[in-house]
Amino acid sequence: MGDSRQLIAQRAAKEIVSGMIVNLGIGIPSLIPDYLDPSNRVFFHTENGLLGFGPTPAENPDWTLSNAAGYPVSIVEGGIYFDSTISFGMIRSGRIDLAVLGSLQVSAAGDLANWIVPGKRVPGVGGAMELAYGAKHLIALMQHCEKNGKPKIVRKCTLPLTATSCVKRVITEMGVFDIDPQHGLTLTEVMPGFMVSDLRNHTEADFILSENLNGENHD
Amino acid sequence: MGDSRQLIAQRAAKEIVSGMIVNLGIGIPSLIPDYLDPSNRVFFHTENGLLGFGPTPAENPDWTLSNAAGYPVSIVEGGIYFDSTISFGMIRSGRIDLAVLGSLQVSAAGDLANWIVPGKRVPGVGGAMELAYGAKHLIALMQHCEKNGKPKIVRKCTLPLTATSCVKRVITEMGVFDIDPQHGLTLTEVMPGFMVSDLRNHTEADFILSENLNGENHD
Amino acid sequence: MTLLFGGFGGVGTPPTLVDCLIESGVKDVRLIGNDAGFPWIGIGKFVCLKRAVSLVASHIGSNPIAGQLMHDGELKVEFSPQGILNERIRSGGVGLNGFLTEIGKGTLLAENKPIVTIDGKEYLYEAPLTGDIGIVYAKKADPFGNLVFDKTARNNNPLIAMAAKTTIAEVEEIVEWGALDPEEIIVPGAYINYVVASRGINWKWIWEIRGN
Amino acid sequence: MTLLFGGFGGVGTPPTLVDCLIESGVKDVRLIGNDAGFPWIGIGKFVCLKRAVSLVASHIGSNPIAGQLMHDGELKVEFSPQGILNERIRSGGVGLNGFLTEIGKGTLLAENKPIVTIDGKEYLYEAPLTGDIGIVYAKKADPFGNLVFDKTARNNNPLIAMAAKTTIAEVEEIVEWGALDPEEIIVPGAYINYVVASRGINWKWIWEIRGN
Repeated sequence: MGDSRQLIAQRAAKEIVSGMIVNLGIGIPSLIPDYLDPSNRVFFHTENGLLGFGPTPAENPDWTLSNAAGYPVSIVEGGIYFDSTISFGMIRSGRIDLAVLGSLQVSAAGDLANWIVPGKRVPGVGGAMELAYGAKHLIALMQHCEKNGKPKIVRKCTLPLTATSCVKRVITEMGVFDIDPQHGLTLTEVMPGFMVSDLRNHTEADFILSENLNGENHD
Repeated sequence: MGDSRQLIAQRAAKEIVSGMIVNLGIGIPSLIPDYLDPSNRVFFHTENGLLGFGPTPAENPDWTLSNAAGYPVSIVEGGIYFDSTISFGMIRSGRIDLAVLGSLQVSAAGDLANWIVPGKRVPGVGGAMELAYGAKHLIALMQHCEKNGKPKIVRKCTLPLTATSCVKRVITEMGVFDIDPQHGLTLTEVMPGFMVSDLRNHTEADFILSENLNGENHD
Repeated sequence: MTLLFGGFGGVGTPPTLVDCLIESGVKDVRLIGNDAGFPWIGIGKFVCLKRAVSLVASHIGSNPIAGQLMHDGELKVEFSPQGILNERIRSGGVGLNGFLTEIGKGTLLAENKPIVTIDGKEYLYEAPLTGDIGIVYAKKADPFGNLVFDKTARNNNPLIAMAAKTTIAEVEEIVEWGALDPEEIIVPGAYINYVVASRGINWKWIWEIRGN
Repeated sequence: MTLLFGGFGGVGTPPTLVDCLIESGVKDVRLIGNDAGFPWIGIGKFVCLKRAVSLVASHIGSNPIAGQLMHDGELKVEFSPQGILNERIRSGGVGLNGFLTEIGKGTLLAENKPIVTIDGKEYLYEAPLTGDIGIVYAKKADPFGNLVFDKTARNNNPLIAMAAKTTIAEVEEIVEWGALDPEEIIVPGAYINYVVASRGINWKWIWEIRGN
């Protein structure tokens, strides 16, 4: 569903404020920039070696100026090129304010699985493990369920892990959850058109309701 | 004896040929450039972060362009600035063709002691351990004996080591020795004014004579 | 032969040197680099000829043929997290003997890796990587081999350049002594053994085929 | 407080920030940097006031007062080989957990260091270094904190900049957004928390006193 992917990206865009250093993963996160106020000064980081990239140029794309997926981008004022060790040094040492990653499964404890489906896709891990380890704040985006309806927010990940206890927030087309060691998984927002009961029915992990949750979504 | 220091430096200068990447330590090695043919293209490396330095400028020295001792230098065509990790990466990974270090003691096995005299000088090790470890070829320069006449080419170093089995050649005002694992310490040259017997009398370690040793210096 | 290649998804992989590699007939090559390129881009062209026996990389997602070769047992692939892979290459290049990290602990990639305990805490040991030959791509080189790069085509090339016994740089332009600003040189010529002029990119990028 | 300071024999140590440090009255500082400067140059000015309790450095040869304080037990000095020290700072700065090396094996500096055996071979473990505050000196900064350096005044400043929780850059010139060439920036602004304008060098260099 292309539409739910856009909804997730649109909601995730609200997490980004001016001044932030942000890394967006492939998949749904890459849709986020379309929903940002261009007047915000956000520094987007890409693993291949650029902090401060902007939109794909309308004309004359340059293959030597690209993002981690190999697609042409531009550079903003104050942007910098560097080699890949500096790029990941920045990630591991906590200079990325926010990483937004696509996900296959997230557990109630914040474990992330997003790099391999054994026997099917073995693309390799790329930079996901380091973003999960080092980003100050990590948000996972995913459609709430698999195509066959199986929940992706789970008690314990069944897919091989990317990293443990790293996800702080999960955004799906049905709702937004926070994860912290004290309270575990907490539903903080219900997306338009859904009720808390929908989330209960389609989420494997147990969760509590945030005090700030809008009452109208309760059943 | 200033004079013997100059003699050692003059002899050591013959070890340097065009195209080499060379690191000269403090003390006697720093006198070497005066004896080099300026038409040679030698790249001098300094630990603080410059490959390709030239003489102290005659006018307007610049404090931001200095050698590891903090004295102003110049930069040659093709010279490069870099940070200290690249500087030592270059050393450890074998990109320095020749390091010439001042020394306090050298053993017959090529062990080097040149950084500390316990209870007296504790300046710290600087970059000596890494040059000893990583340079492709290491030459130690020193006056043959201490002021009290005690030999400095010894069976086993009594001073704390900089590194083991690293010195390939020793140059003093009395002679030149090669050190290799197969033959041990070998006298290859006798400096003008000395005889082999002088070297026997002032060298603690046993040594053999090179086949190429000039016969006239034999007793 | 172990060959280190620069580039990230083919960007910064030297096209002319990859062709030389193919033309040379060399086989049974152990490859180390960020990824497997695309089947028609970068090192991917060589990988698809089945002349590599192994690959250390962070992913092979953009080259399905590499995935198939891995699946069929014709290409042994070792995955390393991307930044860890870069640091392993750097560790070899700067003459260190590997490092400790928490990245990857508790994951599949920790299997078979030595665990080192320091002050009661467990870390994974990551071994340095080096190679016989390194091939890199740069914008300009001077006669000493000093290199400057072009935007994101820099990526892992500076690390690759340091980690090989013999490094060959393919460059867009070879300039005179003194033509490069000593402040902007990224790789000192001390690391570069040979410089060759590039014949240019001879593949279509994915965005030229699919559109942006 | 652990303070990391940039500079090599005072070259590249931020003069204005050292004066701020002195004026601040801070004491019991744990220092990490290449050396102890000279008694009247760089960090040496602060060291001589006996307000540092410890120093991790590669040498203190240019500051005899630091040597005396060490001898008297007033300053605890840990010597690290120069390049190893730089790598320890870098290791902290890039979020790794230390590394293995053969440098220093069989010497005094190996004492008290953990030995790690990999494939039957013994290495020294070198721990990462980080600090609360880092002070560095650069030529120019833009409003993001991107830094460019001046010749050999770069030295260890890029590493120090990465390794502190809070890094303050003293610069000769603060320039506008977009005024720096993105290719020549050495330290990305992501590592810099504050930028201050330098009041300039306020000491005589050793070669100004002694002659060349």
